Amino acid sequence: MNSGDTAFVLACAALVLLMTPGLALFYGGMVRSKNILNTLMQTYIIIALVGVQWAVFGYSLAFGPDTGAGLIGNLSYFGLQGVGPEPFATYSETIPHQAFMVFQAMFAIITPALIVGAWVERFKFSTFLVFILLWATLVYDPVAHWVWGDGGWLKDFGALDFAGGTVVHINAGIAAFAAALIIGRRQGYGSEAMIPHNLPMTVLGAGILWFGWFGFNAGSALAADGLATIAFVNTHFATCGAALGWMAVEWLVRGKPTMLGVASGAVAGLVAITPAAGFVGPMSAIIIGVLAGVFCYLAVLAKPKMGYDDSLDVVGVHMVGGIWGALATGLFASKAVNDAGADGLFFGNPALLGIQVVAVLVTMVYSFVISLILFKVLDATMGLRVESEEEVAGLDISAHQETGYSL
Amino acid sequence: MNSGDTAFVLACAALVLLMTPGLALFYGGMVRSKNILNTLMQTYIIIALVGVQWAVFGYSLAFGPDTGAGLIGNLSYFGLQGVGPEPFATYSETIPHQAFMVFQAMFAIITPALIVGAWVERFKFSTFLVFILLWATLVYDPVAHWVWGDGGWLKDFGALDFAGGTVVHINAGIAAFAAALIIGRRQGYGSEAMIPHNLPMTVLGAGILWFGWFGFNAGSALAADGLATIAFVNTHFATCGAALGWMAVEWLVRGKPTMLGVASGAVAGLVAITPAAGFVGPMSAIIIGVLAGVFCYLAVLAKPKMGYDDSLDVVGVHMVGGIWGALATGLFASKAVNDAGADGLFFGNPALLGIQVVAVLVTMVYSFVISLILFKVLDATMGLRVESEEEVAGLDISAHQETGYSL
Amino acid sequence: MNSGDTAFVLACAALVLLMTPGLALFYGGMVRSKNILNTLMQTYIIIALVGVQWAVFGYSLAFGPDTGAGLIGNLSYFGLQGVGPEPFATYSETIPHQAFMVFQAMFAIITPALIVGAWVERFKFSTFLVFILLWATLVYDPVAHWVWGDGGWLKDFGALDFAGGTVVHINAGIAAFAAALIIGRRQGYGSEAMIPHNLPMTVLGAGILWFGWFGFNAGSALAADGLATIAFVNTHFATCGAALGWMAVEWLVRGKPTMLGVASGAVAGLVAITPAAGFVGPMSAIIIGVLAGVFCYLAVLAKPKMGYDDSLDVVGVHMVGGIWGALATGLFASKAVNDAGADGLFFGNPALLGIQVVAVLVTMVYSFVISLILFKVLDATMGLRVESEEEVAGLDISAHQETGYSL
Amino acid sequence: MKKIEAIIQPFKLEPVKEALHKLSVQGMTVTEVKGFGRQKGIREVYRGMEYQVDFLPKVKIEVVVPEEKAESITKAIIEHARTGRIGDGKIFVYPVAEVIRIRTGETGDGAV
Amino acid sequence: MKKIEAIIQPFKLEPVKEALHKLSVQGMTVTEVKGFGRQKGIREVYRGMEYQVDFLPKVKIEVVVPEEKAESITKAIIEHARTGRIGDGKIFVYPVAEVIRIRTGETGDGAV
Amino acid sequence: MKKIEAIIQPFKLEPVKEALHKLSVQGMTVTEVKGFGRQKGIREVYRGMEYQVDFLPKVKIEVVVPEEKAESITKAIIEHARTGRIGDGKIFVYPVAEVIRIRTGETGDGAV
Ligand SMILES: Nc1ncnc2c1ncn2[C@@H]1O[C@H](COP(=O)(O)OP(=O)(O)O)[C@@H](O)[C@H]1O
Ligand SMILES: Nc1ncnc2c1ncn2[C@@H]1O[C@H](COP(=O)(O)OP(=O)(O)O)[C@@H](O)[C@H]1O
Ligand SMILES: Nc1ncnc2c1ncn2[C@@H]1O[C@H](COP(=O)(O)OP(=O)(O)O)[C@@H](O)[C@H]1O
Repeated sequence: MNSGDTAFVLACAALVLLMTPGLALFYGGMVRSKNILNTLMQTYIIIALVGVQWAVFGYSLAFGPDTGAGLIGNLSYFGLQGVGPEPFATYSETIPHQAFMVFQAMFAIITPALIVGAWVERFKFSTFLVFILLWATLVYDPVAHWVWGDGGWLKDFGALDFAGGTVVHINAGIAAFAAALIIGRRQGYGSEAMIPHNLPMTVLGAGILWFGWFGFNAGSALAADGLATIAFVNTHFATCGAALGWMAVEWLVRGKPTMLGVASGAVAGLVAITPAAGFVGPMSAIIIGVLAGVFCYLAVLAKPKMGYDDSLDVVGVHMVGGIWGALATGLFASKAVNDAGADGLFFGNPALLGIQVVAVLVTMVYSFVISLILFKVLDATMGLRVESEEEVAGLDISAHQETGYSL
Repeated sequence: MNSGDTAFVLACAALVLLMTPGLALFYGGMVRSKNILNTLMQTYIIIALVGVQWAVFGYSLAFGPDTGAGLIGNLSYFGLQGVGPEPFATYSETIPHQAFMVFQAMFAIITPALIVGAWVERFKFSTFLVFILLWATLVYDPVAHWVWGDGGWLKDFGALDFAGGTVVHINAGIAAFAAALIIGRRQGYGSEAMIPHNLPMTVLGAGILWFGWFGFNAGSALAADGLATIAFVNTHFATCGAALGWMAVEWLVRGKPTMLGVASGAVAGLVAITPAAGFVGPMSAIIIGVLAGVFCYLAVLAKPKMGYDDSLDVVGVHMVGGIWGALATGLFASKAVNDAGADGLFFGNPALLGIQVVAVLVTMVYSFVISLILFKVLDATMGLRVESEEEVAGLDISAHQETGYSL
Repeated sequence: MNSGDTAFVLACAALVLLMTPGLALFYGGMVRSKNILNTLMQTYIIIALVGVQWAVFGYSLAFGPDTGAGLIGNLSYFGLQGVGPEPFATYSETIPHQAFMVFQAMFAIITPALIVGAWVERFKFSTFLVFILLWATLVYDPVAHWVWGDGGWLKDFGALDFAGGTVVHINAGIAAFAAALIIGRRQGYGSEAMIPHNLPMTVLGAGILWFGWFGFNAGSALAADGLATIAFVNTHFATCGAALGWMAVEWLVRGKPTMLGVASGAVAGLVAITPAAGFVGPMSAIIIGVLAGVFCYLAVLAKPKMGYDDSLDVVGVHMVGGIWGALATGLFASKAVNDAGADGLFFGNPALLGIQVVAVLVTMVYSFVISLILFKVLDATMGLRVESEEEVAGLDISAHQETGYSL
Repeated sequence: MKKIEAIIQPFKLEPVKEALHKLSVQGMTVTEVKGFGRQKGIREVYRGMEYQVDFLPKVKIEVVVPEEKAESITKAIIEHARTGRIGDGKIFVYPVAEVIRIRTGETGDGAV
Repeated sequence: MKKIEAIIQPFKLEPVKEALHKLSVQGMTVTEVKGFGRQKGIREVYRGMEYQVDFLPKVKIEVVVPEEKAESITKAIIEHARTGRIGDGKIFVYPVAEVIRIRTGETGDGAV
Repeated sequence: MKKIEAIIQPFKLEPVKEALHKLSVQGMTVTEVKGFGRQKGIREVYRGMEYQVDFLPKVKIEVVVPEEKAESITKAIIEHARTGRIGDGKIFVYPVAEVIRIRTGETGDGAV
């Protein structure tokens, strides 16, 4: 056991936890003020709900001993039995097994929280709780097992995903797409102005996400070493690049740079560098970032034309950014940076790109299909949307009998 | 000296410092907008005031060499003389003595800041300053010495308090009770609506508290090791449980889950797990958390019937949560988790529960009596409350000539 | 390489990154609501812009091998070539070279961001971008090289600047002075009330700055050791002292203590202790802090009489606080605290004070002259100010087509 | 000239504005107000304390129009602001003594 | 019909509302306004810069009532809004030409 | 008595207030309103979605004055609120039936 590594991973776990309250602000600022508390509430209660799920059985499904086919872990860690303060060499020799487990808990929490942005301002709270519990169990846990779990089939297949581009962002992004399709548009979408009620809140959220993401990406090295440093550095510079990229393309297309654009661009960059963070050099990171800003902006521009109402652009930012990041890993990865990784297309190895494409497609199909089924079943049983008047009055009052502000 | 441990404790000290600004937001969001700055001001100035007090003589009283009876430290560390960058083995062999001292400074700061919630919207600022200085010196420093100081009598007595359930939460909670009794209710309490002016601010505060509390509890291990990890893990899962517990019982009792409830539940869970964090297993932590949510919600429900105006429920959350946590430590503690601890009732040792009860009662009686005396003396000399018109106009204008918002 | 040191420096880098979003809030709360997004935008885009500049050539100019005269680094680290995950002993033997580089990146970012406070509410966004890029390159990078770079002439000269009092605060403060002189006053300055639109935002910003500054100062030790602890402790107590100092003198002069005063005082204390953090004892730190609060308050009081409109008092807080801190280092530094430092006047060595004065003056003259030239050139070419109507309408709408709040 | 003042549900502002615009009303002034009336208030709960909020958010539209247009405008407002549920609001009509356009100094019908 | 408009201290809203409710006033509309008057303003200080804020927060209550009720209502407002200190505010009474309830189309006394 | 109601640009509030003060107007009431008129609205863009905001921030000043002062006050408002650009706003004058000072019960000219 190494105290430096342990200190680092615990600090990173705290940083990743903070990302979810940061995300709550990022999302919360973009909704109308009548729905601010419901938006925050969904994000916060996911911490609690998925937190307990993880301790009871989620960790075991994702990181427990493989059941055989590389698809899921077994229940031998049920209730965290056997997950103690000693290191578990399979995942890391230098930190307590519990430290690894709780670091991963934060990932399991933020992933479903990302989806929230697609359905805010209309999703029924009780149904939401059931959906999250099922999705965490049936989608997140298996996919995490495939990519990161001991014996997971995608890991063995050679896909590179340093800190969760596939498991976290593509996974959540495509579920958000399913959500937007099935739950439908907000009343007045397209005709009424749906203006962010508090952009400084969104901007603060983006700042906290940036800060916390260092824990997400660098912490994924599971040690305070050169690799963690590489991931940290790439995270920073890709994000810088993406904020500039989004700003530049928006300036060109619309004539003005916007604060929401810069904040969104930063998040797009954080998303895109996630899978690549430990495999690429810093100049590659900047390029990945700049292009993430450009691609995600264009995706967001395209949304209104497509007709679905993904309220806060989870698809445009997390799915598109995540896909770009996974592919970019296949392009820019270099063994000169990390010899535990692989070379990408630009370093002479086209095979990696193919592997990345497969990993992306498999995750997208799996997550989309299961999400769709869950939504359909819940629609038929509990109902997905609040009543029309409740939506008009706002979910803060109708679902929680509270109001956000009384200034 | 160990760099990993030092890195960890310094990072944790920074996290605990951040809790006080987090608390300021948590409290600030719940007051009316005319008192927001005064609420923030009280919290922030405590950092400064108790900070200086700690450096000059507070640390010496709490952690200086015992004067003999286990009641208080002597003044040999006056002005931090002899508290240097080398480790002081009595408290930790692996981190600088100053690191221990500054980590403890953050505890000394947040404890009186917790009391603020009881008297906001009416307490006279100059009297407040004097009260805080006296309370920190006459209540916090001795009680910290009893429980954590070398030679402190409660430490030797065998009471378990991992990170400050007794010293911090019960201590502050009962002082808040004294404050509410003596200072009296806000004008219009019970008749006027006193609605939180900015719940998103409160929610952000809760998020920051959660984040910072990892430093509070895990840092109390004073090393980046298995024990710190255990404390970190328990902190997280207890808090998750408590948010769910409060939400569930509120949903049952009132028909709707609320965001303020979830935020309050999370804080209740953080409070309750504090004394137990390094002594119990993760499933016990979840149970402790869920029940903390339930008990604190019921305590908060009972307040209006009791007739005192503890404005922001310091009693209901910190005192009740703290007592539950101290007793729960007596129930759920297990040597299998931490053999430097003890077994609790559920692990075959009823004696511990008795010890915990004594520790709780002693702290409550001492803190209550001294607080009461302080309030009475200050009432007779400086006056406790602002003038009636000042209260109506709001303390931001009347005490500070500022207004919080000009949107 | 040491994992504890690496963990520490990476965590500190994240903390220093967070300071810039904290600064955005600190500044943002003080402007009028029509300019909130533009203020945040300027701060955030600096992270991105200077971040990329640093990776491409800024780091090389500041910390690359000296070109010979101690004035600037050469371009051998262009594109971060040769800056890898192994330690580079010249700067630190125990952490990756990239960790040092990215920690320094955060300093390069926040320094120009500090200047923003001088010109908010009227500076043209496109000109602003160009100015920042030029200033970072022509002012920050050289000055950082002089003081911290290997072979930098001020370093060899014996000036003490632990964490950047000269490089960061005086440097930015005097540039802010140039800005205020050339850009001119806001319309209505002196006649209209220009009241902070959201002081709780400013207060939160101050809290985040306090938190992040632990990374700034303690991280400058580049190791998790006794020296880092000393810097951490001094940072905390000086800030406590400064908040009290500002409050006390404001109470005396104006009759009421204010929240904005306490927040400003805290920042003044953080600024003043920055150069001294690793060289003085904790009681000296308190004195430095208290006097920083007093001096900066008086400087801020004097501004209206001087007639220039440094909107958010960058001069009064950062320049004055920075100068005081640099001189205070010459007074209070002690080899008993850090034998790699020097003794100050109060410890029998008047020479140090002279050296500090020279370092301050050189920085001020250089930064002022270059800033002035840049402003003059940009004024003649791109124009410095927005149109009068744009200023009246607010820069959020006129420069970004967004509004901050829609509550 | 008459001033027509309508207190309506906030979400009816857009349709009413559109309707008036179609009647070539060139200007109007809108204020956020709180209304107390037959419509029952909202129950809010904070930490178990229940508050009855009697004042509900409404929007007040003020439009000054030539006498002869008053009726058609009133009708249009009724039509577009009505939901049929309690709380739809009221229209009040007041006499106006004089109207001036600040920019030009025009008065009377030409000023609105 | 008359419109009674009262500019009062914000903390007097509750008691005035209660009083009117007892007089069986069924509806009223409230606006947050800022008042300038004899009452002296507030001095605010930000980083040593002093600003005199002349406009103080007030609340405007508007209630449209049948002619015959106007006096008793005016009296009730005076009684419940008065503190006796400068800044208590004013009551203005205006003629009303017409009243319509949007929901039902009722007009006149029945509409309020 | 007359009520003069002026809808003006927000940044003209200070000069208008000063002007009225010089005419020894002792009190006025100000409301933040949103105006729709000939002045074209603002285009806002959020993540590529464009919204046309038609309602622009305006300030409404209400001042109740003795008949004989109405004209000079109206003139003063026009003079100090005018920029000459579209959107300068309007002045409406209404009859007032009664005026009461709450603090003293004074009525008529003495009450304002
Ligand atoms: N007498 C009145 N004077 C002024 N405003 C009134 C009056 N009566 C009702 N209002 C306004 O009209 C709104 C709607 O009235 P309410 O009685 O709730 O429903 P309805 O208009 O359907 O009868 C109220 O919220 C209030 O703003
Ligand atoms: N002539 C007026 N026209 C409109 N509103 C007025 C007028 N005079 C006073 N007010 C309003 O009444 C409020 C109270 O007036 P003020 O002169 O301060 O005290 P008092 O009502 O006790 O004489 C003011 O803040 C303003 O809102
Ligand atoms: N008929 C009207 N009734 C009420 N308010 C009006 C009317 N016409 C204009 N206004 C108000 O006056 C403001 C300015 O009007 P606008 O047509 O934009 O410019 P101008 O006053 O220069 O003609 C509007 O924003 C609106 O608040």
